[in-house]
Amino acid sequence: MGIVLDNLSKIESLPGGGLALATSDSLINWARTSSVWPLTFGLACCAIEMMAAYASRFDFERMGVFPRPTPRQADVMFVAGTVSKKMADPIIRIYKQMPEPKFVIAMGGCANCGGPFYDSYAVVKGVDRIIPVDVYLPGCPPRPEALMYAVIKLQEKMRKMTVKGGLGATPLQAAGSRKLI
Amino acid sequence: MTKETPTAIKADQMFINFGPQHPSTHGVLRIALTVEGEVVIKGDPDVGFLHRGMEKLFEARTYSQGLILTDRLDYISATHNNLGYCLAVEKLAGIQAPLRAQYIRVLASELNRIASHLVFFGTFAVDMGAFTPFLYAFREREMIMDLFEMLCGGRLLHSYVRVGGVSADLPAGWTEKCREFLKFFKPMLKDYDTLLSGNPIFRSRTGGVGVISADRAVSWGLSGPVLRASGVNYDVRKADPYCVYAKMNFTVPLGKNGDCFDRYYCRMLEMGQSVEIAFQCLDALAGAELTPGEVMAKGVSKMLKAPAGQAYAHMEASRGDLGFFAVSDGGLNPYRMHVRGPSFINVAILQEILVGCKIADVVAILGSLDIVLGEVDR
Amino acid sequence: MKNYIDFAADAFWNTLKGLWVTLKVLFLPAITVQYPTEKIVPYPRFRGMLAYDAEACIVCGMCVRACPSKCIALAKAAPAPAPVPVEGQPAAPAAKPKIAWYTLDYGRCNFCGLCEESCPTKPKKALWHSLDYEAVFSTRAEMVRSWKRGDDLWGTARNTAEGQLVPVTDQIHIQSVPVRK
Amino acid sequence: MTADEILAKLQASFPGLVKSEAPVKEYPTWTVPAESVRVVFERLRSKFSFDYLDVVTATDWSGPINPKGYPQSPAVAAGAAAAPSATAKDIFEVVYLVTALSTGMRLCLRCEIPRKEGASVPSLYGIFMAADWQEREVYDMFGIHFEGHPNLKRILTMETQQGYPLRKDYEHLPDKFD
Amino acid sequence: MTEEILQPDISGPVFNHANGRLLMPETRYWPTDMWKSPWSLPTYRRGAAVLAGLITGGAAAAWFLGEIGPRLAPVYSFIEAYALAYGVPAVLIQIFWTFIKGGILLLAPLVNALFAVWWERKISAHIQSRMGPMYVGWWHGVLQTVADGIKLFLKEDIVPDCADKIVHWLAPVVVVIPAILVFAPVPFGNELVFADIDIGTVYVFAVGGVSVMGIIMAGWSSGNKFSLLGGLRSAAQLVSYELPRTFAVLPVVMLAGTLNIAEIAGFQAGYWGGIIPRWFIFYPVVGQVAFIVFLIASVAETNRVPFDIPEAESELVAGFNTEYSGMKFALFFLSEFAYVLLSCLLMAAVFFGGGAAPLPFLEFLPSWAWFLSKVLILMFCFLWFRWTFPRFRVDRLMDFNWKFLLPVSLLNIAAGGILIWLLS
Repeated sequence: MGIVLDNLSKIESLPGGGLALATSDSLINWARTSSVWPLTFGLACCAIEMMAAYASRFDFERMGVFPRPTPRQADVMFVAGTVSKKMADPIIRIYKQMPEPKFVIAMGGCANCGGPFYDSYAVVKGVDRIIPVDVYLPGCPPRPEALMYAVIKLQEKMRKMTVKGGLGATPLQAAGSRKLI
Repeated sequence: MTKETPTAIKADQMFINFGPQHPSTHGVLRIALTVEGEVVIKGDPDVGFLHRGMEKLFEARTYSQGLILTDRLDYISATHNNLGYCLAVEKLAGIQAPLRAQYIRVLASELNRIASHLVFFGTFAVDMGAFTPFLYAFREREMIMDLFEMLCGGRLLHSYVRVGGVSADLPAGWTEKCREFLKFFKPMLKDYDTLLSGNPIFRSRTGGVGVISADRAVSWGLSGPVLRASGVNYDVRKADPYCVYAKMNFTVPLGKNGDCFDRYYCRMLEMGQSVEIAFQCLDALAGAELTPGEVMAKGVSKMLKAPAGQAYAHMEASRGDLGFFAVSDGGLNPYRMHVRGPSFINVAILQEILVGCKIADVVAILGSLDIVLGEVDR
Repeated sequence: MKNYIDFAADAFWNTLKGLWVTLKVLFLPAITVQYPTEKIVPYPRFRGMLAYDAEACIVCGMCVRACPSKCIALAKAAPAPAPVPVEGQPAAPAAKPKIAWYTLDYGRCNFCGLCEESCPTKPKKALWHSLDYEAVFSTRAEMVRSWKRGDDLWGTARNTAEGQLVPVTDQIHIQSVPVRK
Repeated sequence: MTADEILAKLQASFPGLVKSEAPVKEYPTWTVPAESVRVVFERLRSKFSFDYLDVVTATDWSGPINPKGYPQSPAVAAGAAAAPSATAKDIFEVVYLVTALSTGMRLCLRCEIPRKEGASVPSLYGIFMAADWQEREVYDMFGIHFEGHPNLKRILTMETQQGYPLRKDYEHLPDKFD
Repeated sequence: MTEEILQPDISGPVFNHANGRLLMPETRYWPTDMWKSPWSLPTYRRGAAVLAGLITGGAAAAWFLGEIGPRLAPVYSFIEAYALAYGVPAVLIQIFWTFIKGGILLLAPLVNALFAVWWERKISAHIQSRMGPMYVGWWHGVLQTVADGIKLFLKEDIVPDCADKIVHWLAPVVVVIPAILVFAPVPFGNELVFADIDIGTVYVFAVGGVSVMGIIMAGWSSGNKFSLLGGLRSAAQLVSYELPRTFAVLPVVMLAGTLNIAEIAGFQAGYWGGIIPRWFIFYPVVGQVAFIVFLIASVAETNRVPFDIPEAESELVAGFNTEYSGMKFALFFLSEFAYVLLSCLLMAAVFFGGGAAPLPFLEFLPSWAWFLSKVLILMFCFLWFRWTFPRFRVDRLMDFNWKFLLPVSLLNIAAGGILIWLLS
């Protein structure tokens, strides 16, 4: 985490610090929820619906969702599609490359738990076996609106984040995901 | 030129891992590129990042359950995969779909071809750096998605074509909507041409890049627009007609040079032909000789048992010659189901044509092959 | 030299034409559906989240057998003791089998419609795809929704004739999107 | 020229080449001995203009599938895998489908090889480039070696994959992701 | 692993209860419905009305404010007189004044980026029949960029292990500082310039060229092959497009006889025949060619489509800024838009007469308003190109420069000479 967030919680001891902290919390959360930048990263069928969500009919950009090609500039990863075992290591690697705070949306049945390939020898049965998932989105593939709804739910989750208690969305992220995986 | 030592040559080379997460690999393809400056001296495609063991799974599904898996093969043109699978199983079990169902199949598969080529058009434009055509393509594609949603309930994965026919007849008001779309779409093709095909930058980036000669294309077993762009007139719809394609009046667009632009433009012209076929189907469906509602062959049960035997059926999917090789031992499951994925065979030629091109051309060539990794890796 | 000038002029003209296409669209209205405030009601055949009607179910298990991804499980309730036959009156018809519990794994569901097609109950199906597509879960366990006797998880859904879209008010979860059949 | 005439001509030099008993529907189907696969295809391509290789695939005829090949028990329909198949034989059957683009004629050639480790057939690499990846896939899935293939290694599955998945007796070993 | 870590965190119902307006299947916003008669759509009419209102309101506000530039000199002399009265040395006042100007100068690219990014996103969205940012901020997502900026500021700053740490840290600084400094001699209106230096044109090109260093440093130090390629590409591209860009301005400099940008703008005041403004773009042939060459070279200099090969998204992931996260990435973004603004300002000053009104009767609006609107229109052209064209290939890009733009710009200088000879 950046130097600002690491030290921001110290202002609470100052007079009026609690108020300032609460204000900065709401400001930070506003900024985070308003600008959710996903990684342009698709695996299979759901990726096409993800692309449709960026396209004119649904226009994800209305919510400030602006795809970035490199994990270094992304906040959220849509795991859109089947995670095969060959792809599992690259996914973990991409997840590690994303800067904190980072979030994962498992989109579609395959990413949730293997979906139609639940008995395949080559498929990871759910992306939550390799990286922590914040929001599960059922559907095969989900409609683009459903993906937007997942982002809305993720924003709800982000709003509960505070500077003081665990900066990340999950305890894992508070502990620094790069060390854990 | 003085003779350079091998080590000196090596020092100038760089190894680039293109993918699996890369904006323009259309999924999770990995190309191991060895480059010298900007020039590729070796390109080695590495597939399997979406390998799901589909052929193994077919053996553990009934025939009707297996259909659901075919949707996920080439997910951009799901109806084609459904149709190919159904043709194979019908051949195996000796089922004949009613005529109305066959017309609807052709109509649905042509609509899906348009949708699939639109995705190609959009993503190819993005590969070339133009973002707007992508959104225009998806704008029109959304209308097809609506039509499919109305038809079968699925936007992307349709499961519409079933063994023995189609799952349901056309809903009320569908034909009007379909005509409305087709009439809107036909002039749109001209806009696309103006926007992208006519653009000098686009032409300079695609013309003469990634040339595949006709005999190389045949030898590599390429199919679909990739083969036809090289000037080989091979379209399963004409060469081995299935459903009612024999009654349809359309031409097969052919390219001359076999470069990226021809591959691109073949698909653009194919969309126009698809519109024509769709109009013909709509006219035929409005005719009196096809009984509305009769879209399923009699006596096809959910627990289909095909007699022991082997059958191969192929059809022209939007990416090429899609074949299903089905083996039955008389049980409820296919004994063996092999998918001849056109993308899988088309992508193999990358190792030959990538040599000597620029890094920017890698993207163009890859985009012009229009592969879908679901079908490559299965 | 003439070729060069011709080419340059041609390129310039084509570039202008391309610019005209985009300029034209700039002044046309956007086709965006603003999702959270405007919600598309899918066409009647849409395969949304599965809905289940315990009253209509005859516990035949067809859906379990039809499902390609094994996302359905159910158990039959112990049959009620048959009423003692009264002399002189026709025997009471055999009681309809009752469901003990019914479990759906939304995370694994394929949304293919095979279960709905195989459901034999008439005139309304016991299991059908509703038009609801907005569903997001935060854990994997949450995605397994089960109906138990005495538990009104889904309530009793009303089916209407196909094509006629009636907003359903008495259902617990699927509120904002109407249900078909 | 019909398929039978071609067969008659070829049989002069390759007596092992016979018509199959159980043909692929609507395809003239021949069985070719493993040692003459490459020469037969060379002849077909050069003399009879069969220039387009559709499919290279294989079938494992060793009987019903092993449910242990799936990490979770699959939705195998009841009774499907109960009795050993009547057609069970201890062979791999490599299937080739070729097309002559000029005449539109299609052929199916089959090659039966004994089912054992290191079972092999000659590669068609060089005659048809289409065989390159398809043979690699067959090797990956069945473990059938293609002699003369310059780059025969796993293509779809991981390098660490144990066993050959499409063999009927394949047993899945749990890995770190299961 | 996941079981003990993940907790149910989303409160509320699983299914969405929040009711929106339901669009029944008849209403699908198909282009066939929407485009038949746009004026019958209430949203379209409202949008047009708002747009017209904004333009009129802006014009009224500008008229109300009047010229700003000439009023600044009295302010300065007032401060000077006041301070001198209290015995403050004149040098201190000078320094103080410079600091104020420097502060405003620092703000210019920031404010510009905040606005320009939003504007780009809106324009691009409408070109693509979308909406663009809608929900952040009070109206049509005006605060979208602010939110993005705050978020980027608070993101983790990753320095890759294999990166050259110092150069990696230094690169955004080297990129952004010239991007701010370069605005010093550029006028924003009549007498509205930070530093009225006589070699303004040379200064702009010289300082602007320094940013290339930063991009090369970013590409080199990231330890990523895509970054490296991006850096190398940008080095080649920016250095070569520098030439036609400079040459395109030369005819203007020759005509105006000065290198001072404000004076060049002032030179173009007045009208031919009382109707055609004496802007340089209206000089026959020479003006148009110079403008087009300058426009193309500027687009190339700012790394934007069709010349965005250094950060070619589909080829090099994100080019030189692939490995940059958080605020450092934001700095690259900032400098990109600063250079867009700079190019537009230069074009407005050099080819479009600076703050001169296009028609004599429109002179009631102050010069800065005209300057601003010209910059906006030119910036729109940048965006319009960006969202229309595909990307050049790197070797064609060089071909285009060396075989087309450079000869044309050289010929144009000669033509400019002929024009001057004809005019005199």
